[in-house]
Amino acid sequence: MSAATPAGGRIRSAMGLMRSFPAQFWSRLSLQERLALIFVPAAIVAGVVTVLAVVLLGPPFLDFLGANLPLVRFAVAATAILLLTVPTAFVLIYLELKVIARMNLRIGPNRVGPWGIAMSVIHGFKVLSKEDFAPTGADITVFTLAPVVTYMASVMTLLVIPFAPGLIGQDLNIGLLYFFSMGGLTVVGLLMAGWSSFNKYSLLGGLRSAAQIISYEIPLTLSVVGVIILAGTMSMNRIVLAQSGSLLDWFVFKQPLAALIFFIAATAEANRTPFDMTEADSEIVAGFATEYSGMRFGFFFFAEYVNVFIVSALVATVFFGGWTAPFQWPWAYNLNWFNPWSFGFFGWLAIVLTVGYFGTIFFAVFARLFGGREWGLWASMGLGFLFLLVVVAGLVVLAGFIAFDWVAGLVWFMAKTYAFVITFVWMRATLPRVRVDQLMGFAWKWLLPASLLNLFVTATAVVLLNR
Amino acid sequence: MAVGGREPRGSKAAPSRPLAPAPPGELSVPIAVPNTLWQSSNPLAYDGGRPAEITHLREFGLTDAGRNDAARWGALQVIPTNADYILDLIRANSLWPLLSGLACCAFEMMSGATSKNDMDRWGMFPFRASPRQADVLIVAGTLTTKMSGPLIRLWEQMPEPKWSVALGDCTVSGGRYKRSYSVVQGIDRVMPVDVYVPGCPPRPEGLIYGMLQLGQLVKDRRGHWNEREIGPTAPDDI
Amino acid sequence: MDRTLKARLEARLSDHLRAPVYQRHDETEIRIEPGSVPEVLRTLHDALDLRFEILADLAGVDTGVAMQVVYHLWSPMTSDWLRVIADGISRDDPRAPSATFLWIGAEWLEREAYDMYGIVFEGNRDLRRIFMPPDYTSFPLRKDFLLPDDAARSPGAGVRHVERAHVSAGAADPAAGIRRAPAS
Amino acid sequence: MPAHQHAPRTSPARATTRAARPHPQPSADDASARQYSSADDPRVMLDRQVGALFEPIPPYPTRTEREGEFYSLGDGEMFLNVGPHHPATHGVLRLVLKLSGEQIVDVDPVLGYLHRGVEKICENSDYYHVIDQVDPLEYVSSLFQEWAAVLSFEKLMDVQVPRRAEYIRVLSGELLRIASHTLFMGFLALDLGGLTPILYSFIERDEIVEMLAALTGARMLFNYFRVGGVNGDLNHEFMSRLGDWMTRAAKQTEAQAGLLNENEIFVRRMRGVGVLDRATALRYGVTGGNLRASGVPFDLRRAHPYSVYPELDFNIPTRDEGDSLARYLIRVDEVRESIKIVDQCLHNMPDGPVMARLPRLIRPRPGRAWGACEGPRGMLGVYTISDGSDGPFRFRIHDPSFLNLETVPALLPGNLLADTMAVVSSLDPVMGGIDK
Repeated sequence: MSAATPAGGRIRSAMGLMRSFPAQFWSRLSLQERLALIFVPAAIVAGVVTVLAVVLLGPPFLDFLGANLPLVRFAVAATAILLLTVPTAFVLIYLELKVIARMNLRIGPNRVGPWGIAMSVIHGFKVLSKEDFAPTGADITVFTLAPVVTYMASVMTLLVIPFAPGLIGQDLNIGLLYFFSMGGLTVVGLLMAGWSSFNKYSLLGGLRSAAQIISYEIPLTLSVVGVIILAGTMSMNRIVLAQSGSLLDWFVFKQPLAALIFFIAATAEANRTPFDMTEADSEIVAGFATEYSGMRFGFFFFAEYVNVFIVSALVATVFFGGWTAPFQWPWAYNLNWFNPWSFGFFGWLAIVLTVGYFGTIFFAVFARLFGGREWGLWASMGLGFLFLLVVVAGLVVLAGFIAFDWVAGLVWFMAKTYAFVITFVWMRATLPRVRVDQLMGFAWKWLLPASLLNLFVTATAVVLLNR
Repeated sequence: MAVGGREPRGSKAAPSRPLAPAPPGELSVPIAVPNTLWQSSNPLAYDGGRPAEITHLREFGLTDAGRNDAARWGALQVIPTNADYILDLIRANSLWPLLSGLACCAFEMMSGATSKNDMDRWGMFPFRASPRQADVLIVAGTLTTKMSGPLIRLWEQMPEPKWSVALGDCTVSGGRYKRSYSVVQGIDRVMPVDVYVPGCPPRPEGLIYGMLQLGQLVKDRRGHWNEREIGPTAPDDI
Repeated sequence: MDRTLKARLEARLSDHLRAPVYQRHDETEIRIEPGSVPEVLRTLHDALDLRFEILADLAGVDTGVAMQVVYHLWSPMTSDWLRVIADGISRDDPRAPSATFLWIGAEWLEREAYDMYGIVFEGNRDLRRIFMPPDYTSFPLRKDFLLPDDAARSPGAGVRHVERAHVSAGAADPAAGIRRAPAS
Repeated sequence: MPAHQHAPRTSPARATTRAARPHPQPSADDASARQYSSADDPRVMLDRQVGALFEPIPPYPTRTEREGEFYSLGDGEMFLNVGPHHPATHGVLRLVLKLSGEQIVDVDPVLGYLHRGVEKICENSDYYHVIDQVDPLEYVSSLFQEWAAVLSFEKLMDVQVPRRAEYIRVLSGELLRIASHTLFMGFLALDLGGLTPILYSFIERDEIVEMLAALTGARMLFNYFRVGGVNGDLNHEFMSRLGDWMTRAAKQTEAQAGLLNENEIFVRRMRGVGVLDRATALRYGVTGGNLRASGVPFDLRRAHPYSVYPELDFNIPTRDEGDSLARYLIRVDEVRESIKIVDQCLHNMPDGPVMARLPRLIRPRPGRAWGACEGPRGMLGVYTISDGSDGPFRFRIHDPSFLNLETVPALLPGNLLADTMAVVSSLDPVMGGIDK
């Protein structure tokens, strides 16, 4: 490329710009020396600080934790949910890539991992490793905080969602209220992003999201008031319990209008097609995220998919029975005759090795025979091992499903939630986008009266029937 | 109607010249159209015919700073060079193009992304509308002098690491418009190019092959982060 | 070839015609002075036996001797295209009346003719360059504007202004990289 | 890191040249309205420079009345620069919008980002090269641009084209019209936010383009028509592909149109948006489907017949609404008509030569000729002046999209930002033809 240019001279003159002592010293070091110079002092300092902190602050800190168990529980739940969001977002992104591709008569990603299952992870890491800068003229503090606010608002919302009996971050008695207030916080992040980007497209996107979410919060909240009346509580857990029994106890059959309103308003709340005004590709380039790159964009990207998951989970929880099974299922068999400790360590080792070895070979034969292309020996062995893991994991889940009601609840919950996730993806592949005035008009002229009507009818019915 | 409101100067004196090919070697007299709309000698109007400032690479190119990234990263160059041994493997599989088409080739580019030739199979599908989130600038179509300024700004708005693919003859060299008065004779005169895909226009398979070559290039260049050039890649004496 | 059209045109526009009406294939052609363009176009558009209500094209032409503005019109009353040539516009100070009073769409066509030939259309309220950048100073479709094949003889010396921005890296003066025309 | 990295771009020399220019219009530079203590504060300079970079206000005095009117902001208005790179402007169109909130007050389209100087190049080429050079103008449907050119040249040369060649021209042209309209439907949906229709469009378009590639040898820029005929006769691969496609073409088209026609969101976004009434359309010189959607049955295939269209049986669909939805539905109807024409061409195709007997070197007598044909977007015209040499003396290209696009400043004001895409997309501009 630079055939005609004296490259060496260029480099020297460029280095001459910073011919100060530290830079000169640094440039003479080899790679290993540089690494050592960075990491060894850092490791020493970190070790000393850790030891000091443990020795000095450890006992009082443990005492403090012991005295505040709810706080500990909250912190653990928040951390667990924060960690949960990342794989959730990856799964959803892959799902969206693949499902939309199928609806477009395409194949979709199929190169990284079998059927491209690692593609969303690759995309995620790539986005995280991009250059991350704030544009000239941006308000850098707000610009940096905006994705954090959006992401944290999404994550905090997950705290009150009951995944399974007993598997809930915090069973607040005002769970739904908490959910709506936290969901409303998302818009603050989007507005911050739109305002601080120094870009008119971003500004329009931010303002659109503000207007949209404010409008749709009202029918969204009003539509669940009927459910609250019926269940007599705002705790998510107890709303689920109020629907336990059979399919007919689900609130979707008692409140069909509310369920419809809730679903539509929740689509707008999650900024999904056909209400994705805030990042309308063909109008305002990427909306509030126009100026975002790298990790900050990644946060927005993740938050969007976490939001989709949350909204689906909420629809499933409030109207479709949450983790309860649609029909009476005689689970919770007593598996006490099975005592895993009786095998001993070597017994387990033998079982694992035998099952692993023969299972891998068994599935590798299938991979070799039925693989779509010429698999090599090691490739088919690896694929066989993967198959084995999948089968074993499936068996373990099945055992858990039979033995523990929280596993069964989790399975039912996830099945319902992902059904709605796929509905959202389907809508995205199918529908065009509405215009911003149609969006607002729909919220105020149709959804709001309908939700009020629903509320009125529900309240009247409850009063009349209880009397 | 006229905003300048100035009298035409010396217009009647110039005789109209009949059409005849000028003898070889003779210097034609430049045309001066005396009208009141604008005066080319007026320095306030239209820069007085000076070169446009739409390419703000000029000062940058004169400073020599863009030729090497060492000045940018300074003491921290350890991190990009070595992290890239791993990250480039990831990047090679996730090349998001910028949704930007200039002319005819844009249709073949889109065709490459659609059902029949599905670029998404290699993770190249999410055409980003904003340059901030794109990895690859596929310059699809004729680049005119008027468009080169916006194109360079797009290129500069893309965050590192970024690559560019020149799609089509016009983009690679000017192609069938090489003689034209308003076409840049190859985009490597104004910005760097990683992969050239010739053809007028190339088939979508050509673009996909070029993108796969780009992925290979990304892997091949691992660890050579600071040797990249970020300015034009054409030799100076073209 | 519509013979009756010729008669109708001669009847209506006899004072404006610079040359006899010329007909070939499915085209009828009249030549007028640039000064009478508004009146002729108005007549052609409004007269009930002409009704040329679609402006098919407006083009500038540089014959090397003079400039022309050529209008192509279509009418439901005839099977011919009508070509109106406003002939004899000075090359040094080209001016012609605008047709935007009849067809708003002529505005951009006139801007294009201005951009390519420098013809100033009087009455067009938005006469700017439309294709070339606003700081461009030549008129590329004129016959004395030569393509870079004949770079040395063209007014821009064959150098396009984008390329001037990228001078050879060794030169401190940006202007040093520009190739000049030989001074023979 | 960011500041460090951007350092070379914010050189003080640039800032001063920007600031030294007279800025006659009140700018929408709200960044510079921030209060800083000193005028020498670098942040002030930065703001000024950034404002100058991102505001679309031209850095020179306004040249015309209209420009001065447009580039002065009223109360609460702002400029929004859409393009030349924007996902929904079909290439490199740039629209400077003057907005009040999201409502459009005024539009100033800026063209020329794809001006390639084709007319000048054609005047320096011979007649064979011209046909090749005009291909990339209407790059979605390049055969029609060739058609207009060869019509004009044939008038100059007094050539009689063989009937089989005419039928082949009509056949390939109508196929390409279907491809173009199909793409139009997809892009319209894409601009309204629907992801899938464009992919279905491209399936059809790819199939048609591949069969034309079998006929002509190229996928997009065909270079197939010749003065006095076409470059080659129908071949087996083309006919077999075409036969396959014809068995399902009508059904496929209906299915694809059904994706959008019955979509409530789509219809509501298109109906009543960007209404172009009959008189305005004529005053703007709009042609093609856009004019027929306004109620004027002007189609050169019937209005000024050329080729073998008088022998073929088809309708000219018109609609009276003149809004974006009508412009869309007209295209759907035209696809149906085109399928009929293709069917008739296949049945009526005569035998015979596909080229007239012509000298190897084309050198028409001095004269002028205007050839026009009906492309998918309207009337494509070519005005050729011959001076007796082997290349045109003046080669004028008239593109319909140019005048169709000119209506945008009349259609948009009063609508919302989102309607920009609906309206511009429904006019179906192709920037290659507009910018030449």
